[in-house]
Amino acid sequence: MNELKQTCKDVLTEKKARLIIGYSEDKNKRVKPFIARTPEDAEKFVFNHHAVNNLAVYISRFKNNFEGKIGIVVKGCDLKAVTALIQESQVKRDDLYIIGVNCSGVVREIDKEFSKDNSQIKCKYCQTKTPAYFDAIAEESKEFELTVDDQQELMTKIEKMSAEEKLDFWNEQFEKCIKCYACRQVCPMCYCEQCIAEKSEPQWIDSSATARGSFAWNTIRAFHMAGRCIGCHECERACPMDIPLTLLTRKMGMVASSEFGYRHGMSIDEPTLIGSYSTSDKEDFIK
Amino acid sequence: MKIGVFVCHCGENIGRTVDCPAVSKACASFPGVVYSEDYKYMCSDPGQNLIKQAIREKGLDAVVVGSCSPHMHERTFRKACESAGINPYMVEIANLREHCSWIHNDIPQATKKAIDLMRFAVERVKFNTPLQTIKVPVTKRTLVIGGGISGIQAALDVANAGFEVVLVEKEPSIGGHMSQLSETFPTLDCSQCILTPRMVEVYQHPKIKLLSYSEVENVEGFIGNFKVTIRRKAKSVKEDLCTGCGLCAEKCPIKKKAFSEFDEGLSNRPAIYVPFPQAVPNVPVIDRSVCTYFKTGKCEMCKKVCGREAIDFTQQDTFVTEEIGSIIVATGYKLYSIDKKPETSIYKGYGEYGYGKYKDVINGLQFERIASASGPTSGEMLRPSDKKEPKKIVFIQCVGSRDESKGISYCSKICCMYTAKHAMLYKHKVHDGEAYVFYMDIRAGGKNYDEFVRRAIEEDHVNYIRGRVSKIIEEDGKLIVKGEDTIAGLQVTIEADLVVLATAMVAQPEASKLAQTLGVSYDKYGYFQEVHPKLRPVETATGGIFLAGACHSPRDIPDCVAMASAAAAKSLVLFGADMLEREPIIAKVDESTCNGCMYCQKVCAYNAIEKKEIRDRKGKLIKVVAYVNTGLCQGCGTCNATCPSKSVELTGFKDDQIFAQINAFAEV
Amino acid sequence: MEDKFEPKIVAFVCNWCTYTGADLAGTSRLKQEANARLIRVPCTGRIDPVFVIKAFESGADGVLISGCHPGDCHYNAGNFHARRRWTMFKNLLEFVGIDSTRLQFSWVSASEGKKWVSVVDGVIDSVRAKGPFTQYKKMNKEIEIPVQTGEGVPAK
Amino acid sequence: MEELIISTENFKKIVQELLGKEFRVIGIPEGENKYQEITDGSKLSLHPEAAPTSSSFKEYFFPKSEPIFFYKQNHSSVDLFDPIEDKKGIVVIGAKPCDASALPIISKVFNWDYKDDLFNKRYDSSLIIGMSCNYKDDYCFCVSTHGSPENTKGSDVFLTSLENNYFSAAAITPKGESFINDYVKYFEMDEKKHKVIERKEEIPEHFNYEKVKTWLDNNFENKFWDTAGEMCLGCAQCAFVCPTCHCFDIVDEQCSSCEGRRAKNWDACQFSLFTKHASGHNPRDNQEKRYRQRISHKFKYYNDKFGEILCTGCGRCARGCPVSLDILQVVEDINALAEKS
Repeated sequence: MNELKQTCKDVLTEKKARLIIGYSEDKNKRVKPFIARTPEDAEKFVFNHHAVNNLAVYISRFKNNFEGKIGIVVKGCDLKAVTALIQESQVKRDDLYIIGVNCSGVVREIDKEFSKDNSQIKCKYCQTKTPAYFDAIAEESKEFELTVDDQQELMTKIEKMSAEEKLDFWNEQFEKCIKCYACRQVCPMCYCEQCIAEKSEPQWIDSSATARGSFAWNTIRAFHMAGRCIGCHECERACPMDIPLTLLTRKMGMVASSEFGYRHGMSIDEPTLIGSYSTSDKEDFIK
Repeated sequence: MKIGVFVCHCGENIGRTVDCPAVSKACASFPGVVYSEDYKYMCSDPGQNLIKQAIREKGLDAVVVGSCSPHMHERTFRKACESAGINPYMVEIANLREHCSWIHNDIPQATKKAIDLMRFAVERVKFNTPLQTIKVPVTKRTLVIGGGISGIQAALDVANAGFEVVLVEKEPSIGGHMSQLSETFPTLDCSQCILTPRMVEVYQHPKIKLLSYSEVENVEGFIGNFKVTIRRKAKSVKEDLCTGCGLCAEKCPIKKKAFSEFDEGLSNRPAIYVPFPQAVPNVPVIDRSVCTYFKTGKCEMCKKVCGREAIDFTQQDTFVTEEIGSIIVATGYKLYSIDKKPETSIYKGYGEYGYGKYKDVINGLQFERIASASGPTSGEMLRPSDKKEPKKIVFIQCVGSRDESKGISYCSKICCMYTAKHAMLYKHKVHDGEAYVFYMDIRAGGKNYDEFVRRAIEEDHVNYIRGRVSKIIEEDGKLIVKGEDTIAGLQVTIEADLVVLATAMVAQPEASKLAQTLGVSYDKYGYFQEVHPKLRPVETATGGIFLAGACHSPRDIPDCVAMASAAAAKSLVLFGADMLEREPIIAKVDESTCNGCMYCQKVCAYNAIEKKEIRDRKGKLIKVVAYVNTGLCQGCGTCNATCPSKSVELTGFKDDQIFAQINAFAEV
Repeated sequence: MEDKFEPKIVAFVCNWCTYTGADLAGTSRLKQEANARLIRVPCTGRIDPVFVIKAFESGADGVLISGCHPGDCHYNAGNFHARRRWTMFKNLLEFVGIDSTRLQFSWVSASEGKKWVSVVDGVIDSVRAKGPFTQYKKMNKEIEIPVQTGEGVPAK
Repeated sequence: MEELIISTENFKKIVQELLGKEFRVIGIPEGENKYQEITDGSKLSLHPEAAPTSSSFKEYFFPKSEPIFFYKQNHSSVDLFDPIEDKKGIVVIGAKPCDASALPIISKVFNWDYKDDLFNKRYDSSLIIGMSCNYKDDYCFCVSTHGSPENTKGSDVFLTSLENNYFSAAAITPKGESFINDYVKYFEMDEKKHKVIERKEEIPEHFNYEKVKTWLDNNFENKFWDTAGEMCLGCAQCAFVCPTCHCFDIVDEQCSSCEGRRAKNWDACQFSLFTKHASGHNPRDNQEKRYRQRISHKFKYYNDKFGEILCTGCGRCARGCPVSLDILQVVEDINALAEKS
């Protein structure tokens, strides 16, 4: 813990970054995002099982405004978002000072203690406990065992359904949607100044939270994540209506890797899935 | 908006299955339609006048015509409307013929569909916007890359039309492979004799700037407005001072070190050399890889003997940039060399024919040099190993070509002809000699081509054997050629003195690199890719870049010359006007909402999209956005569909236009 | 005719290959069913997946997307990019319950008038067999004028 | 009138009758944590100690999306059609004080210069049965916003939980009185004198509203705002689960080229689009300003205009916030600042 505080302190004292996005604890011991601008602020930094947020979402706040580097505390999984943002030219690697933390899993329900069962789905099949690259690393790794990936069951259950059953299932889910756009706002990859959902003249997606409006929004959002979602599961965590959004994004991810062997956010110079092609891409579905 | 609707009967063609008056009546009730009319032939003069009149009298802002396919008469109706004072892009065509009346029998059904199609067009036109054709200025200069016969022809054609040409050749002299040839089929006239005058003409032409021993380094810009950087390799000789007396070459101490590229390695040349006597320009270059001075720092013989003090060992590569309007690529070909290849190469080689191992197994170009009066044997038919006259000679066709297993599936096209020519030349010089040709098929399509081959067989008694050669082994000065005669069904063994391999034509090894510099596509062999195999065979997908000669595919001299002239013509078409006019169907970026994710750039096949920095007065960066180069954009709209924030739109096919059609579908 | 279900099909076709192929089918007087309505775009690369959603919102029972064969794209690579996009989108739609009969794809070149006919008729038949897309039509209900007041009293 | 009590069992019977009489009954079914339409009286649950639902029941009075009218465009005219109105009256059962008290608060904005029939029709024909609350967590602060776990504001009938599944029922409004009379057969006198279930912990007053208000009055420009909402991501989770947030957007939606509807949809001040002008100019051009607006509207502007605090202290916005931005702590900080000055 001190290690993180110390690292961040140094970074700010030595002006390696003009500010650092990290986690702090409020008086109810709730871990939340926090920006440190002075070495004193850095004292407030914490990292533990409750540091769920993917802080990469804040990077686009500083887009085109990098007088001095932006420091950011990232877990291994969050780093994929940073990489992806670089791939999609939203930020330059040089404009960031990346403080990696070894993560040993984060909670699902923030007001409960971390445990096998109270851990984010992504942690259950986590491959990136340690960030792939960083400018500084804090927190020595604590081991934690991967538990069963219970989302898979639901995934396969849905895949087995008939088309009609699937559509009914999803309509039931989407009808809960209140178009609060929490899924979009927490998503580090949703950096558009104007979301397609806000594009009027012409109206691309009904802004009403009607059956058709919600269906359109949620499917198109998932499609915009195709080959771009880095699987931080923030959307589902943020959804106040408990819509299992990551089923969609994860499905997209599965297709991307099965059809094109592609995973987003793995390498800065890798061409993106959408935006590149191979003449030998599969096309068995085309007559 | 006031919309006028015009339904064409196309005589009986639409009228037979579509109730046109009913369609016109239905359209009259669409919101926005103020005038609706049907007529027998809308494309006829009276028909067009009907439209013009309605535009004037009813003050229409937009017109929808229900007629044949837009591919037929869209232009006609646009022109008509323009002449009546409304923007041509405020006209929409509903395809009532090809897509309706001609493909359906049931009149009520067809009529309903026709009404739907009209509604689509009416709803769409409500969102059309007046567009102006785009005008781009044109720099009327052509860059020709490659100084072979194709490059020469293209350069001369453009220059003779009165436009400046920059001709870039990577070798010390222009002339290319043609200058190496002895005679040419099917007329057997001397290659040098017909080529040299052209080379000189190029050199002396006031409109042609010849940059020999140079290579294209970088290309920026777009059709009509390229900026090309050219590397001028150091010749170590001051061109302006050199008179081409040739004394330096004469006195150069190293005679035996370097193989002559021009003689395909059958002779040697000094370190300072001109490739061949008729070289243009007739200025020597120093091959620094062999020159004693550059190796040891001593010698300087050439410098000493040169009266004009033209030798300059300190010379460095220099760079020149040229403003160019069009580019003609004529980089030509190389011969497939058959010796063993590295695993990585797509070409597998022909170890079994012993090329490079047996001195008397040579390729077509080497034979040309032997047969050539200016060649190492001064035209005498002598074989490389012992300079004896070969009494038995074997020609093997399709070495490399048409052989997937050796990496090439295509036919090199010229080998049948030049082998026949070789055999003839041999027989004309060695009257008592025997010539054998192993072939797969004889492909002698072309004017007087088959006659030529017949002549070789019937008059010059060349023995044609249909079949492949499996192996060649050397035994006391003889080459034992083992093959089969598939017609007689026999194994044949010929004790030959000389074997000539008609090896495949392949693209220049650096071709793909150049293609990338130019931003044009190329196939897996490295041949440049035309934009359309039939209708646009000399154009590349990149506007203003054209192809000439064997850099596109194997072809003989007349084909190369024809293609070169075609490419020249394409350049001249471009130069026909001061301004380049283009359909205004291009992408536009909404900078206020663009995030600069540059997905549009990733999917653009024309490099038409660049990053653009937006800064405030003080120069502080506000944001980075995508920027569409109207000169390069071809209007496919892939960027539009890819843009996540919908900040790129394709004019003419805007999202609202398409949505309007989809919304209209709800009324179907 | 009235009582029999007739599917409504939207076809998004590229201008250079499929639209021209359909023209050829017309010029060759190849008869086909009248259920499909073509929307012409310059290139399959221009087709945004939202078009498909919109088509279903407009009451389509099936959507057909057709363009140039790979390698023949008038714009070099439009259809290659499109193909990737479709692989992703089609899988997504199947996952949320819009199966492959309702959204079909084909490559039809300018010379394949016959193929175009068989493709269109094929799509129409398979969608007809599948029946109307009632589930999606239900989703649209909220937007449509309520039937009860259909002809009813104009408001204030 | 003598105080009556009623058992949970009997209450379920009442629900059954209401359903028979074509009422929409809104409550929290057993085992659920969401207000929803009850279709079977026996499923009804009444748990004062239950945690607040993730969202309030405002959607039954002010739906997330509702049609204002439908239109049909003809060649040269437009026909308008009224939406079908739901004739059923709404009965909410077991509303927490922090939810019930929100209705009279937002009713004021819906009846200010323009009377919103869509809202009023539902509100007027409704009956709210509130229930005292025995829940407390870090997020609760009803007391600080002039409310309390026993606050009867907004309820027509108010239930206080007694031992062995009994509730004492008090009529707060005439409406409530007639309701009790209609179903009096299910109520009984409290002979046994059931004891009221005392709450384990009192909810403290976290801040002094008046102080906070005065500070807000004078500190529109204050560096406090630069960091207060800094981490807010600008989603509308807080607004949409809030019982008092009432902003809406009006949109036209096409279902075909000449048919469609005009609809009224939830909107929220945390969206960047909320104040974006057609010109592209946005007076609240960053999240900090938008967050100031949210706080100020709740604790100052609304009070200035309607004499009400636009917050009942339910704490939902904080419980659900993806970045754990806690309105209570923000207002506490303001309170601290206020005390300093």
